[in-house]
Amino acid sequence: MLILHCPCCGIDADETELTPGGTAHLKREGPGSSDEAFERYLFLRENPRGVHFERWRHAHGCGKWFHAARCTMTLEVFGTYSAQTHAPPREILDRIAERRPQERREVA
Amino acid sequence: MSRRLSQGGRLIDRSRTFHFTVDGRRYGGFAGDTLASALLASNRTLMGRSFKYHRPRGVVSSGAEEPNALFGLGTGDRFEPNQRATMTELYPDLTALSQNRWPNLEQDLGGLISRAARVLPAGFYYKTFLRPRVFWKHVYEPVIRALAGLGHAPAEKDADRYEHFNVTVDVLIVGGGVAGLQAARRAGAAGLRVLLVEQTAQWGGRAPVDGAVIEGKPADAWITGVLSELQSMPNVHMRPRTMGAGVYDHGYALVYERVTDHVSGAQGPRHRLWRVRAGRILTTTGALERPLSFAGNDLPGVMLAGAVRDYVVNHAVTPGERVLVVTNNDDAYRTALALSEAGVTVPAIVDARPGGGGALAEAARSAGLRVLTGTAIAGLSGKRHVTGAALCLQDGTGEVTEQIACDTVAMSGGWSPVVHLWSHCGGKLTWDVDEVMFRPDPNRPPTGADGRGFVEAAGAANGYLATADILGDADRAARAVTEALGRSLDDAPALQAEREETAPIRAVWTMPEKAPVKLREKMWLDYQNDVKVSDVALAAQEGFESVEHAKRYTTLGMATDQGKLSNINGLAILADTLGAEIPAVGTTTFRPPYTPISIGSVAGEARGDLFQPIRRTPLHHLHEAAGAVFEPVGHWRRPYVFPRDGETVAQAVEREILTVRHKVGLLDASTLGKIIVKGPDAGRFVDMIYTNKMSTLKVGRCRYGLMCSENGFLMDDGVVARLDEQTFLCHTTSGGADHIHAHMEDWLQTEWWDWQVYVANVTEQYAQIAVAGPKAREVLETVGGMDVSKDAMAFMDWADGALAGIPVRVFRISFSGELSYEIAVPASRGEALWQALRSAGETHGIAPYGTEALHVLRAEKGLIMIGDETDGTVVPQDLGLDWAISKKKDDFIGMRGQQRRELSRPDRWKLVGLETLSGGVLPDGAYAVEEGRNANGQRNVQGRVTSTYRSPTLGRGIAMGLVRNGPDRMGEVLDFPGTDGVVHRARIVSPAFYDPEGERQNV
Amino acid sequence: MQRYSAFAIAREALRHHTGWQRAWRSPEPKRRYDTIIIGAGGHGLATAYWLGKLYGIRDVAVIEKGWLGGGNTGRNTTIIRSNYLQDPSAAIYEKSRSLYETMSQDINYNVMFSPRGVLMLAQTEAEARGYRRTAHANALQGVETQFVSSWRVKQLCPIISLEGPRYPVLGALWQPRAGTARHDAVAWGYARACSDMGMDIIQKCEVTGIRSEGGQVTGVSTTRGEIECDRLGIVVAGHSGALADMAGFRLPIESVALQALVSEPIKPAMDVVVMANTVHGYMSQSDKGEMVIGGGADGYNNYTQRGSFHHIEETVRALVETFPMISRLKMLRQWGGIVDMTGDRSPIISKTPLGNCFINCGWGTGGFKAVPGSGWAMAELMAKGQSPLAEAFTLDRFREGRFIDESVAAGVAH
Amino acid sequence: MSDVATPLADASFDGFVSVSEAPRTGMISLRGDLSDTALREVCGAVTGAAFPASRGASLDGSHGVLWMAPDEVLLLVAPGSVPDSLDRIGTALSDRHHLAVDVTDARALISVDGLGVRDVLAKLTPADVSPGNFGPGELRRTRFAQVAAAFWMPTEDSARVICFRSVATYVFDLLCHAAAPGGEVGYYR
Repeated sequence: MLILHCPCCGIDADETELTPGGTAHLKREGPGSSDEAFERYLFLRENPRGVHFERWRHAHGCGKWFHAARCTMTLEVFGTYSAQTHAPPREILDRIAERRPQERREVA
Repeated sequence: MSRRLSQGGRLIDRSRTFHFTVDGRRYGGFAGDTLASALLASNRTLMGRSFKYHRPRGVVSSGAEEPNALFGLGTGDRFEPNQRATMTELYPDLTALSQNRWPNLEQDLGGLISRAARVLPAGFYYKTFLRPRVFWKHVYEPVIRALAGLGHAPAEKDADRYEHFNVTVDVLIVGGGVAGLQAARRAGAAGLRVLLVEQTAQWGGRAPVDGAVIEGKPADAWITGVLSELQSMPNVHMRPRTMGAGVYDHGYALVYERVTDHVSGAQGPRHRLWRVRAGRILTTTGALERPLSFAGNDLPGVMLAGAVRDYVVNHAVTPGERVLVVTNNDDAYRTALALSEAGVTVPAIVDARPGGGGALAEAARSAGLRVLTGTAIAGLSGKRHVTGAALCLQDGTGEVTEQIACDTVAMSGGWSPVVHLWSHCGGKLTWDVDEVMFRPDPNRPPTGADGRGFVEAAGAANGYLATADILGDADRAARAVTEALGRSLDDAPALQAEREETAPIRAVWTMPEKAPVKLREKMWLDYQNDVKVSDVALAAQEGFESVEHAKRYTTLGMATDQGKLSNINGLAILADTLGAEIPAVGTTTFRPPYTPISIGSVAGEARGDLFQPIRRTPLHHLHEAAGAVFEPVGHWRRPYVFPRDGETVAQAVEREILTVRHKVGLLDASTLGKIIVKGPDAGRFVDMIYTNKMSTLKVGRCRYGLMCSENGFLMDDGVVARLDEQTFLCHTTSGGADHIHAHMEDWLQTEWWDWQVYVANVTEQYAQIAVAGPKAREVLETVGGMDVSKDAMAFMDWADGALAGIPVRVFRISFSGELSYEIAVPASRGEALWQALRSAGETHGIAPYGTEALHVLRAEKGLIMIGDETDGTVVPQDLGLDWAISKKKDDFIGMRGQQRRELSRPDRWKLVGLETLSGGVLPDGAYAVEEGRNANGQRNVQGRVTSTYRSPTLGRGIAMGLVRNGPDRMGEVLDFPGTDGVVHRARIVSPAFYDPEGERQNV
Repeated sequence: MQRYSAFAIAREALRHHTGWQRAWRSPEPKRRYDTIIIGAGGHGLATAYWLGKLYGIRDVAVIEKGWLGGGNTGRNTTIIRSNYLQDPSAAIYEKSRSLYETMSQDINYNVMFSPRGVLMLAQTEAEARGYRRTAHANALQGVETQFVSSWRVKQLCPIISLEGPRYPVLGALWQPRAGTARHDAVAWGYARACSDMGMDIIQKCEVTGIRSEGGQVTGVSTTRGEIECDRLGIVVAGHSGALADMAGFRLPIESVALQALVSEPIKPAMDVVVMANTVHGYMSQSDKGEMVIGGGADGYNNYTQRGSFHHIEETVRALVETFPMISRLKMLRQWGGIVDMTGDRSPIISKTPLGNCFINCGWGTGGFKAVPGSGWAMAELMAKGQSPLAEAFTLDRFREGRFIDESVAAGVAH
Repeated sequence: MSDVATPLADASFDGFVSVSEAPRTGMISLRGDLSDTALREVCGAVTGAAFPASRGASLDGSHGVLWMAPDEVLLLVAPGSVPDSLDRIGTALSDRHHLAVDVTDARALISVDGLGVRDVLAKLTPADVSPGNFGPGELRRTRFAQVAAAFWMPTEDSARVICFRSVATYVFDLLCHAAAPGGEVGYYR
């Protein structure tokens, strides 16, 4: 049972207040994009065994979307942050690097 | 015989006698007894039958680990199978039934199976019952199933109620023994929010029974003191009869409170399942004693030494007159001493250790007890109960050295820390060779959201068995937890507790060490599932070397006690057989719950009316009064039809349809989603959300729009009204409102967050009533208050106003093909308007209609219905809705998806109307076949029915369907085989069956 | 191989069962094999079995990171059915179901296939329509199902409550020849049969790399050394992403936790499998007498094999409503498994960008029922380069939008 | 008005705490820039209550401002004054991007009163309702069993619960089940 801090309203939200939204920082591909690019956008996922940047909505709370950096092997949470970003913020990446020096990370 | 002792019993109240019934026989016991102690006190030692061989079983333990003494408790709608007698507090008129026997516990025919035990080794069923094939289903399996299982299934609906309770605490302490009490005391003093739970009704655990002396006081006195201290702390909560059931990620724990199990006929919930969110979890869950593996160790009369001590000290019950004690460690000597103090004969203490025990052994000798060292049990005599034991040398192969008469054997194979909760979330264990136990590995705890360990084990649960060490470890753990939570703990002097010098335990996995297979076949590891030492050895021999394989092959540890008694012994045997070290073999995974919890408590309050929310429209009560038949639509309840006296549902539906076609009908459309989209960028936004060009919609007008998923498939549809330059009102399907609202918020918050748009879901603010039929306008004019004439309000116009003095918004839209107005009114005024419309329409024969009539009406018009014509794989182009897909826009959600090869294929299945040649109704969901079969031998198909009804308006069956290249094949006849063998033939026609020009709605 | 039979047991009993041989050898890996299958779960072992049986390819190693059958094969709720809507699904699941019928005899190992029948309850009008449609499709697909009345449902499963205050049972899709089997036995029986054909089953051997040259796999690096091969099959469920990574391609897959639980054993109370998809729960009674219960999956990426308890609560409340008598039973044990969800929730049995490397994954919540059929199709694909059963389940279908979507018939849960 | 129907028809229940439908209250959902003084002022003007901080419930009797989200507040006003309030908001914020809608009839408002109110809430919501973490002056949006709900505490031993109108009966029944005699938990003393 996850407990994630909602950066929008400041609540430590129980998982039952949240709705998961899948991988974060996907770049939308619209008309004109190649079949490969569109497939990557809709289907191909990193599905990492490690840190996953993902979307959550505080659906039974303030209703806002936010992002979380979470390890899929231990469920350790490296932080939550604004959904209005195209890439994880520096301090999150630093925290991951500090706690998981061995973790390989290509950053969008 | 087992009996009640004339004095003593720290837990029982001899002044309160309770009567209870087992298998129809009446017994008596005292307040404070458990069902097990009361039965023992009444010399009833046969308490169950084993699972596989139906062997006679007596109670072996005094606690949660009991595998044998299981009963069906209660009767009727309060009957519950598989209740542990050891955990069942006695209450007046308790009724119990023994299990897994026929005709009765004493003479169980199933018992004959044990005679064939020789040919029923581990996994025998994988090797036989192979032929003839049909026999498995019809002969073997039914017999096996009938013999398996334990208690009987409850027959009635549960009469009790259950509930959940959510708490957030700093530290959850599981286990109310001295370690838990001391840790709670320290953590409480540090100001932490503490929840301390204990699965039994008593605090203090084993210390009082073991005669511990703390701070110079007897344990009981010390405990009383600590309890009052804890009760005075407002930040400490204590719950007896409450078990830590499971530990989950991020500090979540399930705690199971048995609120009224111990009282008969109490009001209030039976069980309360606590959902605890804890900063840290401290397990002071104690340790469980291990049986010893010697031949015949499953006979009634063979018990754990600690359990024997419990019954003597707690309940003043002795399980026998001559109790032989057998052990590999010092603790069992306490049992011998307790027995002899109680005046029970202990013929001998059989100690497998050549050197024997420490101070306690000395005490035993000086109490005149006979101690045999380096000795073991070679076998027991007795059929239904122990009558005697044959002794041998532990280091030998079992040559009998002596016979001793006894009616009870108290055994101790050492103690195993209860590490379940530590392990549930991934905490690792380490094997302690000296103490012969798995204990929590402090370096590999389960980790939480912060990446640090969130479970701490203390006391016996952490591998400490001496009271002084236990209390010291509790202090340590309390400090560790407190500091982990960022608090500090002032130093307190370590507690003093008496400690006797002990001799080390000896690892004894079989008695004797070199026992031949003949003896090993009689050594039970898992009492309930009848798994023996020889079975585990067989598994290893056949290559089931991983502990998981061995467990699953032999069923060791898979009984209702989940291996609490058998796991360590079993894997020691496995390691021994494989010539491996115990840690190399490892343990099986511990899974929640610690002991079984009622399924009712997991469901909590969610049953009957509270099973799931029912969403009611503002007009619900009127529909109920009108005798509507309701249909679930998501969580909504919508009137399906309003049958009148003597009408069948079908007749009522026909009447409602004809009413709309010829007179006027009323529909509760309140469930339709209503979402307001407002802002400078609102037009731009709706252009992305809809396939249509919505930004060009004029204020005061309505337009039908389509929404697709990014994949391109049609997701939802509805009418959009433009309220003002910056504001759109988007109607969605009934099921779609919440989903579409979330969909819009998603795009606005996470993709186009710089766009200035706000959305609000106002679905429930309004009751929405459709007035449809040729007389609709007259009805509204009778009600009065607005000009609803054709000139004032043309088709697809909307206007604000008042009807019958009630503020309304009227949309001139139609889903029936008739002249129709949809009226939105504040929910609190919905009933008033509905009544006003009904009375105004009486002269016109107005009547309410339900969803089924609605569906037929739209089908007669060839209008699609989301969920009927669409199923998540259909694009708007398939439905001939190309007109609703803007060619001017360079992007909308779903546009790119629709450009993919499969979705833009020319030969996709497309929407058509279908008319049976017979005039009858096509079967729902039927497929149109074509010649030949595919590579997998399946019949080729070219289309399917999506909606099919009998049209009362047209007097015949009509259907809509998707057919390959359908629109280009008008007039063609297709075959639709039904599941009844009949082939239905239907002609492809236009889906607009009725009033194709739409003249009726445009008057 | 030592034949199993009642007679064999009686014979061994005379010598106290000391004469039983290992069910499968556990050899050291050779330097090279004709074919390597990564993953000794049900699907991997079935693939190896059919490679040997149908195509005489027996120079095969099945490499397993942990213990054979230790993944989802040993964690699922053992339901076997083939009442699927879409042609490709119905084809492979029906093939699988029919292979289950004779599996015990084929491999001389009792996998306890019990064709007790599966009921999928229709509890809303939409669901009833979906199942009527499925029944029509099944009739043309050669799958024996029928849409039965609620009266018949009660007859087949007396403990069911037809009158939920929410979702009265309107009828059900009934597949009489569907059922359950003993999951561990399927893996053990196949392993024994493969070992008997001379194949090497190598447990506790983790693949650390996949070596390739010019678009062809040449071998794998493992914790027990380098092993060469001419053909590679990746059949590793939850580890597919990692293996695909090693082979240099990405999968349309996300891994989530799916949970199940069992009650304490009770005497026989239900003789069919019941699935209630509207409320997300399904239940059957094992031969031991436990009620075996499963439900919906978590919605977030997870490899811990632990799920969120509120999903257990949702499942249990649904089943208490459907079977009121279970309220007073006790939950004995709950556990989780990791399932691979593809973009359309249907599996992948496909060639890969590497010419001689094939992958079988993405079974989501439905893998166990497919084991023999999946192995059959995978073996055919690896041996012949194409398989009618596998044809639709290619890796590139997502790019083209060629989905195999079963959720449309509400038959979502497994 | 006699023909105005409230979601629960003034239902009430007496358990170890009492549960009853609260008097009809006008509700306006307002979305906009909450840091904007004009917005804060008009909120004060129509409710007579101060503007709350994040997650705050600022009330003056039965009127007030509830902080719902970083860009949303819920205004509680007299039922009759909703149209006028909407006009005043519209005027005050005419040149600003905002959205104000009447949600009076979209919601139900339930009172829970008596000692043990926190125990009753804790049976239904995962939120931490312990005194140190939540109390008068705060608003919590969360879930009650299976539906969305929000609540605040006018006093130490009373709470107001807001939910959607369509599930008013469900939430009311939940509260009754939780408050039923014999269900006392005695956790929050």
